Amino acid sequence: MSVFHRFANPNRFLKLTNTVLPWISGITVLSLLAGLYMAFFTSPPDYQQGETVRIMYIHVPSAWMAMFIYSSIAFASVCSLIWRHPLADLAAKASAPIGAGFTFLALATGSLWGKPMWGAWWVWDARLTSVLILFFLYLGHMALMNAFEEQERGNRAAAVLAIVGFVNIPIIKFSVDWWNTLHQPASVMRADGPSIDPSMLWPLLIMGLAFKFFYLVVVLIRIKSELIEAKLRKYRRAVVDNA
Amino acid sequence: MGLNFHLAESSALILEGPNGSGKSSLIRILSGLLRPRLGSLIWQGQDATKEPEIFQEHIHYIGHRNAIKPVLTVQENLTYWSGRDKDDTHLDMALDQFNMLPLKNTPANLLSSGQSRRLALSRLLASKRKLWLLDEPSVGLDVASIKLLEQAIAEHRSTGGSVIFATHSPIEVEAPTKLNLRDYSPLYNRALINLDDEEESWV
Amino acid sequence: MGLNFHLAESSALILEGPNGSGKSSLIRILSGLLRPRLGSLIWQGQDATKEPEIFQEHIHYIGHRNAIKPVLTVQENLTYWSGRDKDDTHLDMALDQFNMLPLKNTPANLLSSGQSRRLALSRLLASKRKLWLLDEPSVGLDVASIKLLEQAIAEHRSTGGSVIFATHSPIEVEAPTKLNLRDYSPLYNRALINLDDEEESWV
Amino acid sequence: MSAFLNIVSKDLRLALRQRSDLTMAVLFFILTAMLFPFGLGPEPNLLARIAPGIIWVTALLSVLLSLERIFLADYEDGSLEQLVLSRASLEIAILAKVLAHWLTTGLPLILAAPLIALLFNMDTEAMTILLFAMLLGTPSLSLIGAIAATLTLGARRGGVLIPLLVLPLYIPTLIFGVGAIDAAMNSLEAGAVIANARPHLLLLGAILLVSLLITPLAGAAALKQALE
Amino acid sequence: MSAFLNIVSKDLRLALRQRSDLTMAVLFFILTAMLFPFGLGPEPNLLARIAPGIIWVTALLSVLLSLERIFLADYEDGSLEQLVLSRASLEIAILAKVLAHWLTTGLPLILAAPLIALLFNMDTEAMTILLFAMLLGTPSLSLIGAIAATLTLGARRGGVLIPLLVLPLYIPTLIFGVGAIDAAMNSLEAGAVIANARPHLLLLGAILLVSLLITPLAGAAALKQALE
Amino acid sequence: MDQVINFFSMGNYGAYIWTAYSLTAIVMLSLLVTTLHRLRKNQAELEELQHLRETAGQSNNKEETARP
Ligand code: HEM
Ligand SMILES: Nc1ncnc2c1ncn2[C@@H]1O[C@H](COP(=O)(O)OP(=O)(O)OP(=O)(O)O)[C@@H](O)[C@H]1O
Ligand SMILES: Nc1ncnc2c1ncn2[C@@H]1O[C@H](COP(=O)(O)OP(=O)(O)OP(=O)(O)O)[C@@H](O)[C@H]1O
Ligand SMILES: [Mg+2]
Ligand SMILES: [Mg+2]
Repeated sequence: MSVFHRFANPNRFLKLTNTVLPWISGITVLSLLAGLYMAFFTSPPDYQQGETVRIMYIHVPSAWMAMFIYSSIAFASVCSLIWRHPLADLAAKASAPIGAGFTFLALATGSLWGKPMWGAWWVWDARLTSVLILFFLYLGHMALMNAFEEQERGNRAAAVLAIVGFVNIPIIKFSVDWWNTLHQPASVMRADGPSIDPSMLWPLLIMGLAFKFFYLVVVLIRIKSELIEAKLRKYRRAVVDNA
Repeated sequence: MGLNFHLAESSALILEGPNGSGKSSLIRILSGLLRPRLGSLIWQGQDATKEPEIFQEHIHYIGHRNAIKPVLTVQENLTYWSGRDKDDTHLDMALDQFNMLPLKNTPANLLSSGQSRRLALSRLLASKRKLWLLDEPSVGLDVASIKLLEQAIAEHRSTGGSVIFATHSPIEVEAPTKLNLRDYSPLYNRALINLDDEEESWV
Repeated sequence: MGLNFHLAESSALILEGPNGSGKSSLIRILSGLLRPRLGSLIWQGQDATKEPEIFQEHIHYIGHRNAIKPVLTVQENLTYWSGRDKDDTHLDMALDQFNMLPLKNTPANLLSSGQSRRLALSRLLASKRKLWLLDEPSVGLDVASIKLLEQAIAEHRSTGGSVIFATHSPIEVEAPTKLNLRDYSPLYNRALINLDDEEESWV
Repeated sequence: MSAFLNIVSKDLRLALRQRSDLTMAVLFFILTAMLFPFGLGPEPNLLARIAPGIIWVTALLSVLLSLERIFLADYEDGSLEQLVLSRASLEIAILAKVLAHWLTTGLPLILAAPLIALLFNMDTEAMTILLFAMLLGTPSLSLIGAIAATLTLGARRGGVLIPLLVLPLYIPTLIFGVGAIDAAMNSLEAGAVIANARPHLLLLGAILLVSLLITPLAGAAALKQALE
Repeated sequence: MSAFLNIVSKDLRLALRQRSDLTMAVLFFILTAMLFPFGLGPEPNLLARIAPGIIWVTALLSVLLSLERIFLADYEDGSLEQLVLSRASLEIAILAKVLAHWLTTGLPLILAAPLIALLFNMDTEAMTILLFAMLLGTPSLSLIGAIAATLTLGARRGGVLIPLLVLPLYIPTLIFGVGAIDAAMNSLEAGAVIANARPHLLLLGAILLVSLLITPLAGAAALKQALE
Repeated sequence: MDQVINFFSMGNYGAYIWTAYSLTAIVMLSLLVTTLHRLRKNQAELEELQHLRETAGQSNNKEETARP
């Protein structure tokens, strides 16, 4: 409780943000450059999939981010509903569009990979389907958040939705194990350690890192922006009341 | 037995009577929303019982419900019904008369009950009609707002308009005609009970 | 600066203040429907701000809207909310107190506004709660019905009940405590504007 | 318990009084299902093959269109405030309202389903499984839909939001509902029908249990906010 | 003519203001169309085979659900009376309102159709014919629907009545709309695609012409009655 | 030159790979750009309002002391 409320102070949060932002921006740029270089020049083509394997270095991190961001939103929603913590609402609100963007990327790059590999842009298997559902959940979350005159009400409603929709995340993760699908089973994040070659694993991990820091940068800026907007709303109200 | 009345220009008719005596029903008949079972309605010499359209463009009816869309702001609500342009100064003047100008950009779902009622009333000024039909206009208004309403009615009458309203709490207007409906209602006048639905009206 | 009050048994608190001064908001906070931004609510020694459930079974709230289903009859509407059996004599007594017994089997969509309000009020008597929270209970009532309401309140207090109500028109009760909210509302008291949302309440 | 029955019976009485509520879902179901033979051509094999999917999708849409009314009227006329303040626990009240909704939409759909199944040349065994699957599945539709209905109360575009929120959540029910019937239709021996359909039916049951748990909690949270 | 444009532009502005009207039909179209693969299983051949039927039925339902609002709001707030009383001919006014309706529902549907076609593995030629067929067919849907919308104004259960009245009248459009695409998909040589689809497209055109003639007349008569 | 062409053709899968990468670039960049744009706009507006408030606040205070 007290830990939470220390960060509830928006000014403290802003100060913290301003100090870390340059650092994480730097990490993002560096890891992105390194990852791209390795993806294109040091990693070999796959013996089965040929050059198309290079799509993996953006497809898989996007898919990870899609699930990670949704989970973060669900966590923030729990905080928001139980502790009514304003920062949790802001974080959820700021994250949703980024998550939707990455989900879209996972879908689009997956399609672009699927056409040469499976011969179809789209197949209706469990993994693909559940990611599509995730995309709609993001859209619903964003729509619900903005559907009310009072921001607070939108935040709460969206929080409930995010928690209910969290059921989908394990389904995405384990769909490849529970149903037989065309899609590849997990080869990095599995209980017995990664099963892919280091020459491909490293660029993949570095790109994953880059995407995660990119998310951090954008989400922090968005929260900052939201904080200012909240202040603006209050001022505008006061101006109107003064009139 | 029947109920018979006539309304001149610039006049005010107050309908009184206990709950259920038929004030609202009479107002709805006058507005053409209900059709009388018996009796007829004459508007400027024309029989308007069957075709309420011929005078509906001259009246403005405000009933118990405020017909406010909660998702629109105060200003949008007013614009929507007045048929005027959004920037028309008439709208601001109408809001100002009922002291709603500061709330112009507030979403209507945040309004208090009295504020909603004032918004409904400010429509009267935004669309200038000859005859106002008001059903308990002062419900929920505080003392100051009732004064504003009385002012608005006085001004309306000074420009040749008329007003008919039903009310339980006093609204002061100059030289009103009063009509107590208790005696015309089967609920309160037992003599009427066997006469089957004699709710009637001539204007 | 804050608003602070305490309510004893058998007492009556009247909330006054102009439109938008926060009477309805305060009543909703007291009923637990709204949560206060600041301040707390103490019910019989327990802090009930976070868990309104612990006292909600002792209060009865009647807001601006009557919560009446138009397709059900008067009796069916009352039965539903009282949680009593259809043939319970309490229901008839409750209806009788507000002179609604003759309309028992009328579909609620035919009720006049005052009759609907009386139906809503008769719920107070059908389910016996300790604290009544009434938001403008007399809206739409004729003079006789306001008397009935005053009687009902007096009886309720004589059996140890309390009542808090907001009103613009006078309702006479014995030895009321009055609270004018004008001074606590940012809309009317400019000093409050810069204090950021200080809507508050302690019971 | 009595509060529960009280709410159910009142909602049922309301629905019976304004019968349009009762007929709308069923009528929409039947009419829409009948469009498909026109759209797909009259090949009996094709129709029988896709019948389960069509019936489920159509049932889902019919339920979807009736979701808004579960809470909207109560919200607008102030009954919801009374419900929240009444002694009955809000969770129970929500379950009661959902039950009433199911009795007035889900149940009629199940009763109408054999008619549609006949039209699509489904055989009797598949039809039995269809009925079982719907019996297990339609309550979940009402339950999940109720969450969306509470979340969108007072929203600027409530009517549009509901499909967006609800359809993604309906997909698992749809998949297993159809799966059960497909499994039944594809089993060669008569005895295997139930054995084949069973895992799907069990999953439908699991969804029902989960939504029975989640709906009251999520719904109660959402309703309280809607009134703030 | 200026009265016509006036009505069209006013209706469009209203639709844009409350965007829900605009997005509702399209969103419903996309979401519903996507339900079918879940319901029917993922066989690409089956999906491609039934794609035209699914797309047309779904489009038809989306239009159906938006019919009520063509006249209802205007009826309830009294604008319709003003319209009848205004100098503009009522027939023209009806056509203008139908055009506005088509621009806000039919056109977005056509724009969204290629996306759905892709998901169903339709090939490019069939897709072109689909777009042509929808371009000819969806205006008829709006026109025919407008008659039902005027007829049910003020009816106690207007919302329920509309599907009942309108779906039978939509069936010819549905049949020829699907027929055109089926013909295109079944033509073996590339050159024959258009030749094969042509009779169906011509029939769609004929339906459009007939409904262009009938709707203003029937609609005007119905509107005048509704206001009595 | 050949090497460059080879690189860009990606074993004939160039179209897929480059579309995937450019789509990713577009989405991520537009997320960043819209975010920064909104921040700038809000900051500017905040400064303006704060300025307004300061001047208005002073006159307001005077009014208050003048109140009976
Ligand atoms: C639209 C289509 C696709 C979607 C929605 C999709 C979705 C996903 C998701 C959500 C993950 C993360 C799984 C996890 O972390 O457990 C993933 C990983 C992966 N996907 Fe896809 N995918 C698609 C198409 C493809 C295609 C066509 C291929 C290659 C033939 C592919 C190859 C992979 C690989 C190799 C992984 C990494 C698995 C791991 O190492 O954990 N995906 N995909
Ligand atoms: N269609 C109808 N058929 C028969 N009686 C009706 C009908 N509609 C309303 N009533 C009855 O007519 C009476 C008059 O109702 P009305 O609403 O006009 O009263 P009112 O004078 O406005 O009362 P209030 O002061 O409470 O608003 C009521 O008793 C009502 O029950
Ligand atoms: N969620 C909210 N956020 C900010 N202001 C609000 C909110 N809800 C209501 N208000 C404002 O609070 C004020 C108090 O409203 P309230 O309904 O309590 O007034 P009231 O005293 O009951 O007035 P009336 O006599 O008209 O019923 C109004 O000005 C309203 O605009
Ligand atoms: Mg009345
Ligand atoms: Mg109030």
